[in-house]
Amino acid sequence: MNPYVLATLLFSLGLGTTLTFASSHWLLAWMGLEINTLAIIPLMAQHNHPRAIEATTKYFLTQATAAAMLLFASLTNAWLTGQWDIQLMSHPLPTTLASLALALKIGLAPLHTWLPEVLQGLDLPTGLILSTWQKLAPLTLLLQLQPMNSSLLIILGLTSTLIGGWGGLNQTQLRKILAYSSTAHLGWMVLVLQFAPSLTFLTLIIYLTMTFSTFLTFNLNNSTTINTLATSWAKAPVISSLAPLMLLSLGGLPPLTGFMPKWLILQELTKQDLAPAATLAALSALLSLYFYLRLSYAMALTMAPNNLTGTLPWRLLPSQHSLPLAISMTASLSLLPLTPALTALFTL
Amino acid sequence: MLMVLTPTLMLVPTIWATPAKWLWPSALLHSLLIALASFTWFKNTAETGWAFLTPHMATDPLSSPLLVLTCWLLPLMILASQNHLSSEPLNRQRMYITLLTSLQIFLIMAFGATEMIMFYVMFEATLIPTLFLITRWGNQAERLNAGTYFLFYTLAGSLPLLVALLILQNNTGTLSLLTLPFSNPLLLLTCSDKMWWAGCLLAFLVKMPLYGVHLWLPKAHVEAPIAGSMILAAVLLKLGGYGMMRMLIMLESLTNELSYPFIIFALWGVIMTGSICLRQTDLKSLIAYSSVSHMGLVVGGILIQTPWGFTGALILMIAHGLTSSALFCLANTNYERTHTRTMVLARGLQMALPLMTAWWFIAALANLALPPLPNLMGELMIISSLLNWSWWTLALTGAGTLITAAYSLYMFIMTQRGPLPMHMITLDPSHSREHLLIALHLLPLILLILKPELVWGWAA
Amino acid sequence: MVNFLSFAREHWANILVPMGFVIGWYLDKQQDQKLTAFRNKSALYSRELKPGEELTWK
Amino acid sequence: MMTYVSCFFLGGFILSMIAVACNPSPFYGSFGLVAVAGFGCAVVVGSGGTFLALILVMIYVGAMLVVFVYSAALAADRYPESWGSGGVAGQAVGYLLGVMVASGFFWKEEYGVLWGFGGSVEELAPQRGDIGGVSWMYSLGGPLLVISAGALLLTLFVVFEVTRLLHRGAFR
Repeated sequence: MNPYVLATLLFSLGLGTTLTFASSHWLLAWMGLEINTLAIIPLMAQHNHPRAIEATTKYFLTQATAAAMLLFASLTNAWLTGQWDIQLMSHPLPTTLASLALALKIGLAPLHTWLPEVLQGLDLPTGLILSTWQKLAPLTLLLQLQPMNSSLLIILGLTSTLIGGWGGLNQTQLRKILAYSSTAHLGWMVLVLQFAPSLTFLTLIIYLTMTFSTFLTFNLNNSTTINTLATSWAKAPVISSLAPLMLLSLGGLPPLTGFMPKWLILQELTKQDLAPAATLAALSALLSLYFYLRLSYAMALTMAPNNLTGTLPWRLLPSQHSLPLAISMTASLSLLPLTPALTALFTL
Repeated sequence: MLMVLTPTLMLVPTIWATPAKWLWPSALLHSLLIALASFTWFKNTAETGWAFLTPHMATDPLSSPLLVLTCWLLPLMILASQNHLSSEPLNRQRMYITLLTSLQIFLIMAFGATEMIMFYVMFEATLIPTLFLITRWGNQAERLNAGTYFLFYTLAGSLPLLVALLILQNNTGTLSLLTLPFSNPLLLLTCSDKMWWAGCLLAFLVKMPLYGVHLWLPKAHVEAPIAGSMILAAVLLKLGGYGMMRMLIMLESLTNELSYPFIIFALWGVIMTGSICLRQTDLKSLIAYSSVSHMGLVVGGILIQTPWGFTGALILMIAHGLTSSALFCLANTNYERTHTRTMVLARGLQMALPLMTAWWFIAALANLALPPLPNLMGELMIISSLLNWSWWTLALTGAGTLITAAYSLYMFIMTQRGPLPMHMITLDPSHSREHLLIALHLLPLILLILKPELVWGWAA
Repeated sequence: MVNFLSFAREHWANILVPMGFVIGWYLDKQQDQKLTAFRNKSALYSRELKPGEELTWK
Repeated sequence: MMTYVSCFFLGGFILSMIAVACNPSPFYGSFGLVAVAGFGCAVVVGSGGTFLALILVMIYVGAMLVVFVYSAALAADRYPESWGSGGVAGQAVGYLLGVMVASGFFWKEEYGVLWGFGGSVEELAPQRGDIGGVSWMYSLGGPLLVISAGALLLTLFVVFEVTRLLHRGAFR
């Protein structure tokens, strides 16, 4: 791809999201989302692989549907209440519609089916953008929809955590697993959205950090299936010995960073007298943990019999910069003791 | 508290900075020094029971024996793993000792925590090094299965515990162990309170393990390397008993009725797992099931909530920790020579390793609770307090004791007595390292006869 | 002298654990003092001080 | 009278939408789109937005239809399926049922507001809603206009970039 075009696209990608961040008007927010969607499409299709084209098409269709639904919801809202302001959505019908549209945009559980398919068609860096940066704009809109139907969000959140765990169980493709893990994490975020939006924000940041390091690790090893993970010890021994910890952190095992959002969310839910929902969500984390555990088995805890060529990559220098990975890996392993500082930092 | 914790933390850089030649000796030496330093915890003169206070950690008569046991186990694990790891590359050896050390760090913080959430976090944190020990350094392919069982049994129990703890915090406003006993008693009447009760105890019952949720334990024990088996039997199971004793203070009004099924399960488990031991062919599995059986007794002693029950449970936990760890070490010395865990294949070892037989004999006697040993004291206190609770328990506990004696002797006779089979007459002689290892297990046990109030817990 | 240097280079790591012990002991002691400083103000544990006594612990 | 006319337009709007949605061949689909656009503009006129309707018709006829016809001609089937053929008719019936169920669901008093039209419209008033909106956007929403123009430019880029390597790769 031409670097100028690439720069333009990346710039617009950022511009769309910031436009959505900055707007208080539904039309502008919608426009930001659309710019965002448009800008990533050539990036997704850049390799001209049939799978990538298919993924791009699917992504475009779902995002267009979601955006149209969002526009419809905001129009209905404007008609019913005469308001275009995002934070003044008072009628239940447009609010529900808008939250469902945003759920489709970020891939929450009953509306998540596009996400694994799309992510599977992309290369890992684009997948990283898709599962981190592209979630930001819709989630900020979701955060601003204050007075919402509480049972809708809880149902969305619980189904997301359950299906995110269940769907990943029998996958062998890393990108699909990561897609399901994204659904599960988003479910946790949505579960607590109406009670403590700052916790949603904190969860989002931590999820971004952990996903970032996971994608970078897989990218470093050039692996997209569980099988190829088995030779990662020869490519990057230290990283692959840290990777199980990182995966378990993604699964939310204490004392790693991933436990912090789960802990705080469970605390908030019990404060709201939602102990059954909290227990269900906590137990559904076990489902996710199972496939993370399987990944870490393949990556570091077993040693596949290797021939001589398997150990060759050991002698090659990796082409990727290791500093971002090092920082995000450290953050995704050891932030739990900093919980008070982080909760104070991310109070909205 | 930090007096032991900081040197344990510093042990990690020591392990990585020591020259290869000195790795094992210096790790052993320093961990032994740490264990010696930890003995100061026994001197507890505080009026409230809590001593060695720091903002987040403290010891009391209940936790100090378990803490010292934890510190004592690290040098023993290092001593036991030396031969097993000698064929591994150097970095992996260092990694292995680091894992063991991190386990000790987490365990000290778990037993020392004065806050339930911190206890919970550290309770869970011990899972990760143990999981890596089992699945990375185990020998057979089944170790992955065992690791999965281990992780998921424990987590399925302990995630409800987290929710239950958070509910408790919302009700009382604090989870500090120092103040919880003085908070207002909770009014527990509804059905959801009963669920809460179960949630509070389930994690610990799984960890103990209670009969019925014990299936992870034999798998984990059989597949783990020697250090994993040792720490699992000696300390990790005791996390469950310790947590139960801490939680039961808050559960007062409900425990009286709700604990019946669990006590019955526990005592029934004593008989059942003992009977399983009687027809066991796998040496490590036999020792693992014997752990389940002893822990059943401990669960019974804790759940009836008498001072004698608690004291007996703590004594039995400590004594069983040392005994079963010694038995696993002995089994490992056999395994390293014969490369089999099957008892029929490795029998008659008295002819080949006569001094080892002496150690086997003492360990087996300790396992069946021979009179002066603390094992007996613990069992006796539990059995008599159970008897006081209900006469009928005598049928179960008495039969359990009998079966324990039977399978301990079965294990001893099977492995040691009889003719030496022809396929293993060329065994290595036993090393003085191994003798030291077993002696360091059994000496504390014997010395505890003289001063059992160290492990009496609150009764002291 | 050279002997000593090589000895130090090989075995310097052994100083870490004793150093940790000393640091931990010192921190413990400081913590004790911090905690006992208020002890005589507690309703539960305060008592009459003997003349010349500063802390009511130890 | 006006109510009957606008009801006819609304019904035609929904029916022609179904005609598009039941997935006939592209020829017929684009015909359905034309019908949708026509009926939609008629609805807008009925509710008083003559200027908006005019703009819509111009855009549809002038730009979109050309593209539709062009792409429909590119993707011409050998055996086109009209609304009479099996699968398409089945889908149409399904959508019709869906419409009926949905309208039954919304056929309640409190949604009555949604069905009617917003008040009487003075034909030659100086301050009309749709024209006023346009001028308002030009005067106040200047930045908005710039962003829209930027988004259109971006769309152009994206279309170029996506279709650039048409002759190789996976687009064939």
